[in-house]
Amino acid sequence: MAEPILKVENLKKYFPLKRGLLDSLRGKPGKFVHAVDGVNFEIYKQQVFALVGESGCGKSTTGRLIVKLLEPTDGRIYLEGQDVTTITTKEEVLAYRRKVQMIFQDPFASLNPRFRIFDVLEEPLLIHGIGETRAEREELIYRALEMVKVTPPEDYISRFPHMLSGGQRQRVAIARALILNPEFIVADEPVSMLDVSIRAEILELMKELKEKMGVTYLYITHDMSTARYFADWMAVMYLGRIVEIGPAKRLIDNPLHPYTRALLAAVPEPKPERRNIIKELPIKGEVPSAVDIPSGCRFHPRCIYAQKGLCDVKQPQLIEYEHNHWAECHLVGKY
Amino acid sequence: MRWVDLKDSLKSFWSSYRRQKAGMLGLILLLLLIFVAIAAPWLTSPNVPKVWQVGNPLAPRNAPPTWINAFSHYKQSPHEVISLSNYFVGENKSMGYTIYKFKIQYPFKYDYPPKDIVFTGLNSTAQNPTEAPTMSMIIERPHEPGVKTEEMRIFSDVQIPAGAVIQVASLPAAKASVLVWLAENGVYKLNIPPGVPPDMISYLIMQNQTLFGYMSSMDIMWVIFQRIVDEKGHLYPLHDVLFHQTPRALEGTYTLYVTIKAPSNVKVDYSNAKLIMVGRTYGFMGTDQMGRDIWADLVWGVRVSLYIGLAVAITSVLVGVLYGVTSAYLGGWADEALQRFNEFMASMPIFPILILLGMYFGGHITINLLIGLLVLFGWMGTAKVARSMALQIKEQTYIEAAKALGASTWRVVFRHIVPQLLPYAFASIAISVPGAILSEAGLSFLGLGDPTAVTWGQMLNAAQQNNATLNGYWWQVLPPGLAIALVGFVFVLIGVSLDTVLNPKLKRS
Amino acid sequence: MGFGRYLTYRLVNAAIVLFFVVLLTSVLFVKLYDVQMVNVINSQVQMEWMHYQKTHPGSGVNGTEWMARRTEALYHKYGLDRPYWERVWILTKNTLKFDFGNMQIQIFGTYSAAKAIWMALPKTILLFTTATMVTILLGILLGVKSAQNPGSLLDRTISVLAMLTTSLPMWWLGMLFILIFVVELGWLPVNLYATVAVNSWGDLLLKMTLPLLTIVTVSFGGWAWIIRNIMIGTLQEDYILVARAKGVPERKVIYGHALRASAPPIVTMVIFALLGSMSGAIITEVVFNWPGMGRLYWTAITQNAVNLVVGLTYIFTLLYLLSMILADLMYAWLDPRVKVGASTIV
Amino acid sequence: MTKNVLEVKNLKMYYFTTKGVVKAVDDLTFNLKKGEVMGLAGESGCGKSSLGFTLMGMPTPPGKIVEGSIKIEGREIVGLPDDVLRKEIRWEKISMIFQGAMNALNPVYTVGYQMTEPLIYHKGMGEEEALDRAQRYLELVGLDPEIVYRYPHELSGGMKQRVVIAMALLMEPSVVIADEPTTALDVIVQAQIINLMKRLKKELGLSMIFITHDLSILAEISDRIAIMYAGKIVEIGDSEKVYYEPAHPYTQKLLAAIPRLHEDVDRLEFIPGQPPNLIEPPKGCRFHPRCPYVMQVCKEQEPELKEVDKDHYAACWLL
Repeated sequence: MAEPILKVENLKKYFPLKRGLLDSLRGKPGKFVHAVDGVNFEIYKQQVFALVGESGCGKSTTGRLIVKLLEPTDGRIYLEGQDVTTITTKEEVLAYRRKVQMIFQDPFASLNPRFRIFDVLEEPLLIHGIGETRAEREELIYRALEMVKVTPPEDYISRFPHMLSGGQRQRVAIARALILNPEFIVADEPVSMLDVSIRAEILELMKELKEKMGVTYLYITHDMSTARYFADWMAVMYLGRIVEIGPAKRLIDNPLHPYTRALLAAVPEPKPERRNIIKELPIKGEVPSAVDIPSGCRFHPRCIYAQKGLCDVKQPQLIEYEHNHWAECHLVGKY
Repeated sequence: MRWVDLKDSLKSFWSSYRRQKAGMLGLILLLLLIFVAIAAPWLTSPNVPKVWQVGNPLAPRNAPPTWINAFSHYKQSPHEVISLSNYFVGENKSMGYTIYKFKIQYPFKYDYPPKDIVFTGLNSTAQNPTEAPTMSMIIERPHEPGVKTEEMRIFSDVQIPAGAVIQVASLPAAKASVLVWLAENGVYKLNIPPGVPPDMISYLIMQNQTLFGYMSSMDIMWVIFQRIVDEKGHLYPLHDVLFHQTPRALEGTYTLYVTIKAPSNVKVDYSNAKLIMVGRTYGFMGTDQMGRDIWADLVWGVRVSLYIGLAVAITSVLVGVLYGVTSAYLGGWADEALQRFNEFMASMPIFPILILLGMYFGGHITINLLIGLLVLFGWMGTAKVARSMALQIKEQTYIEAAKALGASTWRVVFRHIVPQLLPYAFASIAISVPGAILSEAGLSFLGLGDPTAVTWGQMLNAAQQNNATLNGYWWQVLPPGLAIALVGFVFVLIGVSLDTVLNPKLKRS
Repeated sequence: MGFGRYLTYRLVNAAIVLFFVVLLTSVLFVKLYDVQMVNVINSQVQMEWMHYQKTHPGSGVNGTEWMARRTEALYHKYGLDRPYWERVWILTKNTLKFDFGNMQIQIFGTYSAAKAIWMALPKTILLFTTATMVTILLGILLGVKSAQNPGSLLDRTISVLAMLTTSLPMWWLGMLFILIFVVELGWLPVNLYATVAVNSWGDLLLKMTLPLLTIVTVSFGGWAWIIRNIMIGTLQEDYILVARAKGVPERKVIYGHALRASAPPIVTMVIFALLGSMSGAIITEVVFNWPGMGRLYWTAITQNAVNLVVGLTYIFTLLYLLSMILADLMYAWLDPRVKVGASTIV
Repeated sequence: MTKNVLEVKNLKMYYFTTKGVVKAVDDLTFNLKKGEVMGLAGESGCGKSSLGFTLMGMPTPPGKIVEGSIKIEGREIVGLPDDVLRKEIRWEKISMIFQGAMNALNPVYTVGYQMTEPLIYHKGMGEEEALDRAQRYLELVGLDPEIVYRYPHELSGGMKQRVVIAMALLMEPSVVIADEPTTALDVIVQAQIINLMKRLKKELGLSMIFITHDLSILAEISDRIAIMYAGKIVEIGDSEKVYYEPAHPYTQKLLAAIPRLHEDVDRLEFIPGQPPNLIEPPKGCRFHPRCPYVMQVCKEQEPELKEVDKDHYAACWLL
């Protein structure tokens, strides 16, 4: 297989909990939120890699680490073989940002309400010094808007975001990311706030752009169904770690980790014949706090198969159980 | 920010602000206030600040405004300043003297006579007192049946050194003349041998104990402007003429004949000479205990109030926004420290401290010092809000998006954060103006303000010292307070409208 | 951060502020003190010398020398010969211990600054707690009513009233009230407001009517407006809808659910508004010759009674800081979510 | 045949805003049978949430019921004075499970206080008796009864949603309206809540209107489905029929837009354009500007609901 475009190695991000002045003075050790706690994966060119999990599992933090909105506590991120965690100079960071862009969840919040669409799209050009004259930039902006099918562009460039529909806003946000011609896009729940039909529309658009422009996506979502539809690869995160990783369809059709099973069982499907059957979920309890991570396998307090003396003691490793299909569980095949 | 953007946003701001009725009213009033502040020297007179300190001895004290006549049963004569040069009727020379003649028509239609007739402002080239011009005055009363002589000699040949002020009401010669006139008309009997010169007459009057007593306690203004004959055609007795209680004015046109006599070699300049009918009411808003014109002071007060209000509001909001944004942007320990300092300052009780400092600075805080102090203790609220707003904006996804695009700190702060804070800053400038004006007024009221500045607080301080409330001098109490309230209201109107226009969150409710 | 620790933090903060204010007072006033004391000592020495001459006729003592010695002794006695900072420190310490020293003249019938303040304090508290209670009641009543019908006549009246009164000097309104009710209408006797002294409790209560009316008139509009705004926000919350859907009577929905849930921010805002109106209140006492702390301030300023101002500033600061802590406590007590003083967020 | 607990006929609820009259609920007719769960689906802004509050007899201001009838167990509630509605209908006959459990509970009162309120006001129960009942219902929804003494902020999102459900069932109402009860919850918690509701449906024989924008969730629980578009019901019928043989183009497109978990879909379909402005809805069929099969008649006349099959109706000129 080809070299991965992006590679993440043992990525960690701990957020210190805010503590009082007195505590710091007394030298009490600070507590940390273990948002991302040792994550490894590779993403191949022009493929979609989905990162799936519940809120608070660290999937968004991983995305932000990759676009360098956050600096990792530990670990490495390689883009095209180059370690990007060490770059610090302004020029290098700018060059990196031209290659890696991000799309956000809430299209309303991700556009400055006081910016016209023109300003929104001009901002990346100005930052990166693309287009000498306004006319040149205008040309680029028109092209970007046409690409995301906000047409005719001249009708939209002088509007404010609130004058657009939800779908159009997300298109503009995508255009803003694409105008720099990035190679890699982190899409953080890009469709979760949209209505079904618009959701389909945006997913189709992103798919089309992947083909046309050859971009690679990291698709962060909590929705297994869209992940199956959109992604080639899928990784399931729980409490800051990837517990299972593999080709999207394979992972859904043959889940190895108990948590993945629970997640899949929880997905509602538009099949009314099952409406009177109560399917019990293979999971118990609630997500523990990311401050005090359970010992051993971090899923064990919720796992219905957990074995005492093993799961609560020993941290499992990510093991390849099938071709390209890895899971982090002591009991794969044994439950 | 590009110029087109600025123009654009100003345009759109204006188009939505225009729809705020209250805001437009506030804006119009503000423009009016600014006009008044600038035009104060022309609207009133440029020496108002000087008069503020020394008072105006030529004006009545504690006089109510003239327009109260419209609401009261008895009309009180207003303050009138008559420029002598307008009534010059001719001059002639005789025996080495030049005589200037003036004839003044004074229509009197009030119940209460003027308090006094004052002559002032005559200049001459006289080198020594003997050369000084002399002055005579005769008043011709309107016709009153039963009165023999309408012509009333007030005084003759009184010397007027340079800068002299003649106050008729307290001039002994004038009192004597009036008593003589009363005798001439038969109000009482005074035995004067014929041919006695006028100054001898006053001597004679002083010899008579009763008359002397009358002379020292009488108010000749009452005699000049009152009837001396009753409805039945009988003369009132002397005591009644001099000391009656209720007004029975003799209305009509009084003619004042003023003659000024000076040696021919002495040049007399009467261009500034004035005859002042000292009123019982004064102008548009009356006077205070020092004869100061309240209207003029009020107009001048706009200057200082606007200056203080705007200077304090703008500076402290700027400081606050800067402090808040810095605090939010730095984050971490710096933020913590800045916040603690803010909290510390915010828990200082400002007013007692200002009083304290007022006493320390010898009982008076000058305007600029006051501005400095009010800024020093006035930025914390803005800083707190600016910080939390900046933090909130900083957490917005579009800031993250801008950062992901590679936007620099500078760009994030000045293109995304500050423009969002500006509306708040403008609104809070407008809203904090009244507070500063109130603080100045309060300190001045306690006597700790700048005594050289004509401010509304100082005016109210004067009112309090004058015991104006308990004395019922409402014209001294009402205007300054209303002015403060008006300016405050104007800025609150503007502030609230700005807030509504610029703060989309409020648009909902 | 637990609530107990938070409270400790606030108390420490308040203590620091208090200390700094007192220190500042002392720094400024040791200088003023000097000027005053030098005058006093000079005149005292003059008097003593005259007395000495009378009682020791022909003693042959050199007057200048005698007086210089005496002056020096008195300087020592009053501590004027000590270093500046040492005296600042002593003044600070004494002030913190409520020992404000004696005044040169009698104020409120006493020479002791502390005594004068203790006499004035209850009067101030009487007036302002009464005023506050009336204002809160009116504010809640009107604020809630106008929040129920935003845009109604009452609501708009309240808004305009709030705008008008926030920019009005409270004490000026007091002057106006005297003009109207005492001078023009004659409903209250003039001598009630002409002097500070009050003969009986009955008179004191009678005297309180106008200052009370003044404070309430100026404050209630603004408070009603604050309460209205908070209430409008609360009334849009889902749980209000839920309460209505549950069939809870409307009165209970408004006062039981909405007002109760709005209480924490209202309490903080109201206490801060109260602190903000302090300057107006000080002067209002002057206008009405109310025998409280504000009037005492005025006397101290006009009589140049330095130690009285120091004492008053100290007590005012103390009250001010206590109110702020009270605001925090009330907030935490009213809001089960907050075990930390979220009032700092307001 | 089981009887109808809820009969809605020609119901119109308009918002009278300053910009114009928003026809949020426009001429709806449907019935709810006893023990039946009816799903109500549609895109945001189609009027489905407005309908929920309207059925409670409390349209959100400035909304007003303009016309129509709502009968609960045969009793007409449109036009009842507010006092009667409050005392005899709300929570007693019809209750609601609110969306966003975060805000549905008053933060300053304990769970117990809020749960017992309706019992005290409607049934005049004593505090203890009421608390007892509240605890029973908390147990029913799988919660520790001791949480009556807790404040809402001490509970997790899933627990709060359960409390809200328990609160809605407390008075054993004839109809329960569930307004997006699972939005904003994580997948697993959502599934748990759905399971709970299924169990309650079985155990208590709930008659429920389940409002959501998520057709997948609806399929999990509803016996019948109503699809709303621009304030109108465009299709209504048995779940199987609506899901497997959708008659209205809108329904067809909506279903085709859903990615499936266990099926491979080549292309997701979507509906171009946006839902119409409800102040001035399009003439004729409201869906016609976005409909791929639009005909001349669609632009001119409004289609009526037609029976496509037994208990399956759709409003489209194509039928």
